[in-house]
Amino acid sequence: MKYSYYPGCTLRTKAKKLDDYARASAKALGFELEELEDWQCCGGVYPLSSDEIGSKLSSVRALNEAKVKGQELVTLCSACHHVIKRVNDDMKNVEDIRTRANNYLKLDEPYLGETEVLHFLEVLRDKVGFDEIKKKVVNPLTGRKIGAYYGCLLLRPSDIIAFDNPENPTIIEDFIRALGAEPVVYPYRNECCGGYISLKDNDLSKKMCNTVMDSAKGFEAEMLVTACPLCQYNLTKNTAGGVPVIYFTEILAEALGVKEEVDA
Amino acid sequence: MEASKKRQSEMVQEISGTNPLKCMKCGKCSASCPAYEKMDIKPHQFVSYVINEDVEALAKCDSLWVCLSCFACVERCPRDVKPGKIVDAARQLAVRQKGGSYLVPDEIPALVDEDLPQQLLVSAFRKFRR
Amino acid sequence: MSMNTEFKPKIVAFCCNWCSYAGADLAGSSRLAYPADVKIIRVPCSCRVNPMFILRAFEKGADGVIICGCHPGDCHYSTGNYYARRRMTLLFSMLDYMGIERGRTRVEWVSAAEGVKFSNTMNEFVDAVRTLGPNKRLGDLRCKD
Amino acid sequence: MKELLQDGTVNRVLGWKKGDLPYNPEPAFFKSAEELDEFIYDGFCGANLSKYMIAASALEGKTLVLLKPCDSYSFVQLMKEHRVDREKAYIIGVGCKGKLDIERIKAEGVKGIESISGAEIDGDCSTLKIGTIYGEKEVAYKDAMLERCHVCKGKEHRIYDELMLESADTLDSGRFEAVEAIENMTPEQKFAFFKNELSKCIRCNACRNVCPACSCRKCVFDSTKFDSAQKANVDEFEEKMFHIIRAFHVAGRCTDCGECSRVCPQGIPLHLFNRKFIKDINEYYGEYQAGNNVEDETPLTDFTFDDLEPGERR
Amino acid sequence: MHGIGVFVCHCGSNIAATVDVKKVVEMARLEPGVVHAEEYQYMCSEAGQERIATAIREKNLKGIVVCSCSPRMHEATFRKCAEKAGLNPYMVEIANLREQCSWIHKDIEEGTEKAVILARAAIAKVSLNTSLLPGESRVTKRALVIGGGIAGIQTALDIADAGYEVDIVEKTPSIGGKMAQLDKTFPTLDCSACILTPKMVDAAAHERINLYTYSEIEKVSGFVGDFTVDIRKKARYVNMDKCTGCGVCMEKCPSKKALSEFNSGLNNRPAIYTPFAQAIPNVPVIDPTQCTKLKTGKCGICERFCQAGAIDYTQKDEIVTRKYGAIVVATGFEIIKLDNLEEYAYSQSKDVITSLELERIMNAAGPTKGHLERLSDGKAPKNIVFVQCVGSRCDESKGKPYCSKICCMYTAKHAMLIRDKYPDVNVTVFYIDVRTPGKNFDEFYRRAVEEYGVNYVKGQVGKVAPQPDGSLLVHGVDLLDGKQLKISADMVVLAAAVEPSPSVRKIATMLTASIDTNNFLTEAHPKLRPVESPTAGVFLSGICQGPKDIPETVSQAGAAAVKVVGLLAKDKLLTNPCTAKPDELMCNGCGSCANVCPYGAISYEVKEINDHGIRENRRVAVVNSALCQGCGACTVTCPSGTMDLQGFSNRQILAEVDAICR
Repeated sequence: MKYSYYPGCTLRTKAKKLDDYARASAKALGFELEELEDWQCCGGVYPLSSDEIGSKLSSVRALNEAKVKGQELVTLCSACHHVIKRVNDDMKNVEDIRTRANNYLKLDEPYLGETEVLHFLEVLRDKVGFDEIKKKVVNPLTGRKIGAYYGCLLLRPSDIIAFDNPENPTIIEDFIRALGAEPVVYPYRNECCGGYISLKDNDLSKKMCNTVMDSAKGFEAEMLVTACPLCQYNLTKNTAGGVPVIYFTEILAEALGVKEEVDA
Repeated sequence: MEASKKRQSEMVQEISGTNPLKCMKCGKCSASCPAYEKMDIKPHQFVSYVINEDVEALAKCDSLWVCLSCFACVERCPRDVKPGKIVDAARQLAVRQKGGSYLVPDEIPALVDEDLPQQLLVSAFRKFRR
Repeated sequence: MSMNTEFKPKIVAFCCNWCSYAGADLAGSSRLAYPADVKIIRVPCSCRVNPMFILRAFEKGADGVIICGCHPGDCHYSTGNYYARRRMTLLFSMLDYMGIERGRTRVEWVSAAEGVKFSNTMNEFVDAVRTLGPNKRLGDLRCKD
Repeated sequence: MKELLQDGTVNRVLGWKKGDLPYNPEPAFFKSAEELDEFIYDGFCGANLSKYMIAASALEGKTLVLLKPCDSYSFVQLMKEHRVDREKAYIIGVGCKGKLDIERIKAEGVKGIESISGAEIDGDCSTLKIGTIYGEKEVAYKDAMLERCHVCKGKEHRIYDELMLESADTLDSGRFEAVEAIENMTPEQKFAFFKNELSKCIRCNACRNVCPACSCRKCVFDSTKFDSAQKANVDEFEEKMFHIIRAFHVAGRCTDCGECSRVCPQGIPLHLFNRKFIKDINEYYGEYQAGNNVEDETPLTDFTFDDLEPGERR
Repeated sequence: MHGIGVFVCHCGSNIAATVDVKKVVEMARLEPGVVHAEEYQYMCSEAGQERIATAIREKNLKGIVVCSCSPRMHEATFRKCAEKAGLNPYMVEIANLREQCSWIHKDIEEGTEKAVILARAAIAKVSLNTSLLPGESRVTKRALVIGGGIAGIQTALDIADAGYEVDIVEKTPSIGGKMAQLDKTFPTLDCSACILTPKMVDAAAHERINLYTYSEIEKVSGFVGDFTVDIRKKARYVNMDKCTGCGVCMEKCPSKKALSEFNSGLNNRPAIYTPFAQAIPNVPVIDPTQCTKLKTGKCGICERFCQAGAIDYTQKDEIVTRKYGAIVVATGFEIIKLDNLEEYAYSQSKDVITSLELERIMNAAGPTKGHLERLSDGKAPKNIVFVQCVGSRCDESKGKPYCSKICCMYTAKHAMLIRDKYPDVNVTVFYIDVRTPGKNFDEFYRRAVEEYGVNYVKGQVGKVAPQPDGSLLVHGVDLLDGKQLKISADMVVLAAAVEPSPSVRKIATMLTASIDTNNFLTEAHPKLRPVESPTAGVFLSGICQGPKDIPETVSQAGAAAVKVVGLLAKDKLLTNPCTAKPDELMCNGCGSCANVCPYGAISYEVKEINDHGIRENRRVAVVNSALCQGCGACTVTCPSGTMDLQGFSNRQILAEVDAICR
């Protein structure tokens, strides 16, 4: 199985590991991520204003490229996923945006939201199957207590992202269980880390990150996994004495026995 | 003057795609907001400011720059008002006005460290500037 | 009001017994005037209005036909106006397709409490038909030259 | 067919019989194997036999009926309306490569026709060779097809007991193009168009008689209940409104089989009425094809709470 | 038609001021068929009516037109008058010269011209009228009540006390409903069981009430006065005649894993069970999904211990067919599922509970024997937070758009009871509005605040976060103080919205009773006929019609009972004769008319039809005139014009059209 793949700017640079582990794991699980040829940055945040078109165009280009290839589009970074999935919904359902974006782009054939956007985790759950992954684990993470950190972008708004129950998600917990570890459920796993606010109001971000971290530690998590480079950064930088925060693809690669070849 | 106030309020409703009149003033948005303490105008108040056609005050308030767009209020709003969208629309109005940017490129080097992901800068630029 | 004051249009209004006819009565008891050109035919429900009645009215010289019923959801027979709505939507679209002025036909939902709406609706409708002038087309549809 | 008739599975065959000219076969019942010698099925057998099954359903025993793919929609619609008895029918779904319109051939300037070849259903149906008193002429099969075949609903039969012969794709234009063209006219142009067409009508009732949806035991236009029928001196109401009312009565039930236009001796494009309703129904209430199956709720006997208001556009 | 009389009323000056009534009389005389026309001051007066009657008799009138006020005003008057004079009441037509002419026009010429036209239209119509006779249908003097909660029990008791037979069909093994699960009731705080159980006993003991518990409605046919209902009596596997209700079977049953429905799933019950100790009938049922014997064939312990020999593993569901004159729907409510509101952590913590669960916890017969304790660790809570409007007053994506109406009051009750019994427990109530319309209701709520010190906070809760130490951190807001609050609680109680019992949809379909977008049954008129369904013979009792509390439910139950009694007291029902009438000769039997009939009044029969000498068996439409309400939907759907509406026939309406357009 081949998927179109949109890595996004951060995965090219600071979060290269998130990307490398994902590709290696995909290979081990028998599917391929085919990077789009000419992707541009998604903009990091979804433009909420209904009259803004320009900042949505790069997502439409990516979506259209996948459509032309006849593939589903896989994302990895929470922010990219959030932006692309929502722009796709606009293209499918909001006539005004659809018309204006198409008028601007002048594609061979108008893009009407045909591409299916999947987060890498959804591929694991819905396409590969956690049971299947369990069978392919060579280094089970037995005895490790791992907390999932979802953050906000991956779950909300749930009517469009349609990823999991926004207030009580289970997908990463199921994933952790499939790798042989013990998931730690704590209530703040879907609360915000502070996001871009950490740039100008670091105190606020610190407070929020500490709430998350304290809660996770309180429930005895030894480590947190996330899908978002910004969450990973904030939770690491803005807390003191916290548990390690790593990408979920890293524990996947580790369990599948491909981590070392990536690190090498 | 009255007319322009009305127009501004309508613009916020248009840009945000929300109907503030659906609000039942339950305050769940403010109960959910992680940045509540830092806000001078609270999330639930944004709704009544739009109803009362006082968008000018919104465009000047500090809350615009502490809202995280975390969508907690959007997700939990029982009445489909979704104040987060109104905050963003007000922010749009503010940055579209000349000199409304909250972040200028010159101040960035001092704020950056080597691990800081690109995503952060890109997002901040999108949110804080025209 | 309109340019052509001489022209007195013939307007047939089909009103359902439970809402709109009562609304017309209320307009009457509230002394809310509307032109005498409007003549009301009482039917049990808007779903009783056969397209043939409408076409027949036009053929016999009516200049406008309006159908009034209970608001959707308030039908005395629960569902009658929903059927009427579909039928009239299609019929009006067909008349439009044949080049017959849309302004000569109308459906309006008027409750028993909406005397004001009834009166306003009739005033507006008569005005619109007056502007269109006498109905020739439906009488004219098939002339052998 | 002969075997089924001889072994008593069916009591008669409903098909087409050779006509007196090379292009006018007509529907016929065949009661014996000998009679079947006159049977024909070629490109000129446009007639939809479904409607004859209403009468055949009242007869003793089964009737073998030949239905083209588009005819099968009519049969299903009639089943839905309890007008034909499925048990009384043995349906052979016959293939179709497009049906021919003699008027189109004549319009190509072909006169004095003596023979036509190339319309055989087992041929490739690409060129018609027409023997005329002025010598042989050729007309492309496609150019001689009925309008309805250019907007063909497809090769699949909605109902059958057995299938015979291959079908060909003939769809090559948009079903609603002509309707849209009229919709885009000014009111004056629209009115002029319909006035011109309807003025040709001689009220011969051919459209009504052939239409599988117009199968009422007694048509309202023949009934005294509406004061609308006075055959002796057809009244004005009927003159003017017949076609609108007819289209309205078959709205949601018309399968768009195109027979009305095919049989109109005055060449009025009557299908433009029906197709307007079909287009509106599709746009306003969701895609609907009459005769697709017996379960779907007919659009005019159905509703949703938030249907469009009359005159409103989506 | 020859022999039409026209009577023009002045209505004092109401009509005569703007309409030249003499001119109307004069013009009416010129209409074909008119043999008599006159005017009078007040036609509706006794003298006026006498004039009409005299004219009918003396001139042998065949039909009359009264030009007067709206038919909605006096049509019935003039019909009665005609009937007394020997004319069929349906040979009367009214021309509305007051509300729809004289009152809205000022110009006398214009008014008169219109009045003449309206009179002509009525004359044209009446000349096509036919005599109509109301039909009659019989009334089966027995009522069916669907649902055995307080609404159903009260309705049944009132009907039975009035002297009529009533059957109650209840889907669970016992009557009692939700009220049986409640601990105390507001605003008096008396014990729910103490006031309910006597009524349950009364119902069971009443000679005219028959209980079908553990039974469901399978099929309904017929119409007002004459319903036929199939009731499915689910297999109980216990012989009701033999069982003594000793309860040994329940004690001995080894399969005790099923969640107790009665205790809101908070504890377990055996596979053979009665829902609660005071169940009526006090005969257990075997849950076939739990019983080892029924699942595997091994066990049979209950049979061994039953001294009465009442256990019967071979029992099958049984269908009983009964006839009824009236049906009351009293199907009640359920609490909504909270999956869309996981921010309150209902499924994440055992100590986040619904108010109904709290009722069971507070109840002495409940899972904690009435001790207020946390379900997670059995500890006594010190801080309790109540959250109002959980899923009520929401946008459709989040919950229900309506106010559940009972939550404000029961929350005040819970808060008060807790503070009364456990004064050291802190109780906080987050509210959006406190709604207490009702006798002694606001006083009750004020007592909770003023006497019991319940802390009411105006604001909503955004999130409930379970903490590692087992406490619950409640993130809320106090809108009046403008403060975000984080309250550490050890129990959170959610006032979850009520919704109509899911079973009501199926039942409504069977009854052709209409239902609104929230699945509440629609009333015939929201103000004037609140306990009747638009479907004749079907009545509404309790929450199935809309959220309401116990006092209101009981009032409505009584009202529904009176309506039922009023119906059953009649021997025969007269039916509206203005009904649809098919012409068998023309009918295609196509089925489209039945598709649009809202009352299920049209069916199809294969009949021998003599079509001008040709006899044929044909499928034709048949209208049940007792069911038909005369809307006319079928008449337009019918392409052949087979269906016509009596009193508003195609020819009559066309005649009016022609007269107006002439």
